[in-house]
Amino acid sequence: MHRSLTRDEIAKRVANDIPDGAYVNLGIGLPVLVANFLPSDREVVLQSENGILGMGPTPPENEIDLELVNAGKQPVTLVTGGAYFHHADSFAMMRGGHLDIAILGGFQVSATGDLANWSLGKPGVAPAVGGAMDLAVGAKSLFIMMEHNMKDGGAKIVERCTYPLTGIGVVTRIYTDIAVIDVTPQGLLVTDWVAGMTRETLQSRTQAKLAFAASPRALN
Amino acid sequence: MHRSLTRDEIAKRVANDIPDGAYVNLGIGLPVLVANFLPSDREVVLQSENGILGMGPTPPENEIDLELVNAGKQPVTLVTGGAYFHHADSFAMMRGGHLDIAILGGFQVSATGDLANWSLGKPGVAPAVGGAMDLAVGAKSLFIMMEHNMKDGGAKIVERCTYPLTGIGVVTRIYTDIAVIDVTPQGLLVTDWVAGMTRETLQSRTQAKLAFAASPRALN
Amino acid sequence: MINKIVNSLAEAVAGIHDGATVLLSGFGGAGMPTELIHALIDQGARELTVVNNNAGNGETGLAALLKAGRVRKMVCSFPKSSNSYVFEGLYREGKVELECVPQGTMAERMRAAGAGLGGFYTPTAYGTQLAEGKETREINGRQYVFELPLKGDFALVKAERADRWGNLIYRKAARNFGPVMCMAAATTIVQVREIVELGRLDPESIVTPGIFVKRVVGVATPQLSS
Amino acid sequence: MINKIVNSLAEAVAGIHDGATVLLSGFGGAGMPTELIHALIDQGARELTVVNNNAGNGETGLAALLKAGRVRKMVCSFPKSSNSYVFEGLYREGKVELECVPQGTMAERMRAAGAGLGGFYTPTAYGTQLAEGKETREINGRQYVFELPLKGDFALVKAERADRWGNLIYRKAARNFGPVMCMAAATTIVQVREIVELGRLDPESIVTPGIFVKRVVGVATPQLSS
Repeated sequence: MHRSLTRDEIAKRVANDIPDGAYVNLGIGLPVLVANFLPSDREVVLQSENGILGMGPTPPENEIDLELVNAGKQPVTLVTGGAYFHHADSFAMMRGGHLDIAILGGFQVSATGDLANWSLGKPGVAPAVGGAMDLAVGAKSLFIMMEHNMKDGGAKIVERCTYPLTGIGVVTRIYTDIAVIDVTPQGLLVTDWVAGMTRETLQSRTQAKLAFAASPRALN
Repeated sequence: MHRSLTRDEIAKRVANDIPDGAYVNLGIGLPVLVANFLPSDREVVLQSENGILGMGPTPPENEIDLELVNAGKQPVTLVTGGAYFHHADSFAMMRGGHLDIAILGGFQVSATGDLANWSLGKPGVAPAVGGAMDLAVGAKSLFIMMEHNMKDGGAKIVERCTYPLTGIGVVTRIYTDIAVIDVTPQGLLVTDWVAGMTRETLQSRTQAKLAFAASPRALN
Repeated sequence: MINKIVNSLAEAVAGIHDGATVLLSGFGGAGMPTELIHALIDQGARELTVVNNNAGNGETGLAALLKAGRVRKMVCSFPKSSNSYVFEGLYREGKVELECVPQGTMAERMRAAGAGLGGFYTPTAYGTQLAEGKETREINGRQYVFELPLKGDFALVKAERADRWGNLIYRKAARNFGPVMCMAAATTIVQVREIVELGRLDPESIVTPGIFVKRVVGVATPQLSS
Repeated sequence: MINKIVNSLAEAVAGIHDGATVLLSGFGGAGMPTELIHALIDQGARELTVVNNNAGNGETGLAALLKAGRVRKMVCSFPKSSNSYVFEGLYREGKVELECVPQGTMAERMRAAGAGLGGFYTPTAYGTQLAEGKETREINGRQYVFELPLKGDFALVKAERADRWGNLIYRKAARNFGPVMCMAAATTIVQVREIVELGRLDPESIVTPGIFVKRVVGVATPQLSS
């Protein structure tokens, strides 16, 4: 038997992989949790697409400022050393490869690192992409955080995405509740997995073909 | 007999044609003189390509700041209400049509408003264009200030430019020491000329064909 | 004398014509020019193309403009929010058109308009639905999508402080789309919390130089809409 | 902890390789990183492509780098000044190559590199010698020239004040090419008059956020060269 990581545990693991001094953008949803687990001995600078570098935590209720919000329009703060800038500069930062890491949620990731995370392709629903496509192509590394499987058990790590794409060949690494998987030129490589899981089980929950590192680390 | 305007008199005439509130870029050379004659009851905002809006006059010797210079690298000042910005923003301002008037010197202007003012096309001389081509295409109106003729008497207002072009069809109006000439879709139209000059004399000093306004004003 | 200060919101939005493309600053609530939008509703222009990152929330500001039936088309990156039911209803009924543009491409298209460029190649959206039918090009081994400038007839922008020349500074993350929209519109109209004497804004810190601004109106205590 | 401050000019310019493209800030003397250029001469890198608005003056700074024979190619808009005889001599003798780029196109090409764009269309230089051999295109009835991004391996930039995160402010018209060059280079190296504690620069007034800067070195009383 194996257990699955909670959302907070996934976030903690991702946070541990972010090096001191990194410039990072955290997408809406699951990625936002990463901010709560950044090791206190590292300086990690968070960027927000709406023109903030050095985004800090949620303020106490009495210090909320509705002109200082994050990409999800939630109140945030500015850390010492932070700066404000306009949207064209903000997306130049993203698109121009200046961010070390972008962390996004995902609906599907393909064996070649394609990402689908912005639309379920339902007819009649207005398309809404926000900054996802800019982040996907721009950051030096793109980490995807997501549940390994859909609620009905279906695979989210697939040979080819069936949902509308966000970007082609953009994903660097996938963090799920049961594994950490690198996207390599040779395909998907499992580097970490939860204790007690067999390769067969992990593969059976993954549509794309997996390779396994010589000695995968325990994910916990 | 007629007399010719001095350089200062040309500058004064141009200055009088700049309306209150205009945003203006003055090129190196003759155009710089215009700043000395702007009527004191008008607010005209001067732009300098190196990132200044609201450029003021030369400072007294003891207030010279070598980090506050104009396009010709001469010391200038900043007027109340002025602002600094970087080069990409400065040329966005120029190229994007935000300047009301650019005033440049000229080697040649053609009947269709082509301008040659950056190179004599001498072999072996390093080409040097600066911001002339950006200004030529960008400003809402482009005024050219120049002597009507070359030192040897040759025409500078020509059917087709023979010197390397700065821009095609960009000139709005030409100010010389003997005439003011509009570039119109129908060709060159003399609106002002110095007293005592005949149409024949003006045409003889001009290679391109001239038309004359019904009642040209006196230029003085 | 240059004086871009106008005395009323009505004067500020005068002349916006039916069919105009209107750029609206703001990202969610931060930077939304609520009072200018309400003045535009009163002014009556119809068949507008409106550019904003989102498509309104609740029933004030942009949502009110949509509800009043003045918008023919929205250009935005994310027409969804907690309460964007006004837009969603109109969209479902086919009463408003939507052009969904990736957020960075939207900002860059407006910058290109303001900077006098004819268009540019961006890697964003290559190979996705949002680039369908668009020209693509390989440059130095990478794939790009061709994008055209996005120019406004008018921009309605919220800033923090202005002088009579129209120099602007913003406040915190309310800056967002303001500076590029000021550049990208033929007529830029700005509401500010405070109007100060010429010379009071630090020339090193002015974010939008007055050349990009046509009219300024003071709204000391703006209402929040998003 | 992020600390981009280095203790010497030699450390600042370490690693600049032969054949590198080096962006140099400055417009004439204003904003020229004289001390970084002299450190680069001492460092010894050769066969450089150097991007600067001008091509040196007198025999210090960029002119000294040229005179030392380290520059294979200059990219600039205006390689003429009152005393640009070093460059002119090398150019006549065919010892240095020149790419003359209209000033706004030069700034925009670096911005495009910094912003991750593949290229853009500009109306500047259409129909002129400087657009010969370049792709052109008519867009909405106007003629444009296609331009590629101009990326630096390194940028040497002069600013006024920095903190340990590399946030920068500039001074007056010495700002000029600094902000775009910081964006456009893989490794941006900045000399500043003053290094201040983190938090001392106003977040509303920071012109170059630290993300665009790799190394900062203090030079309290810089020498003027152009």
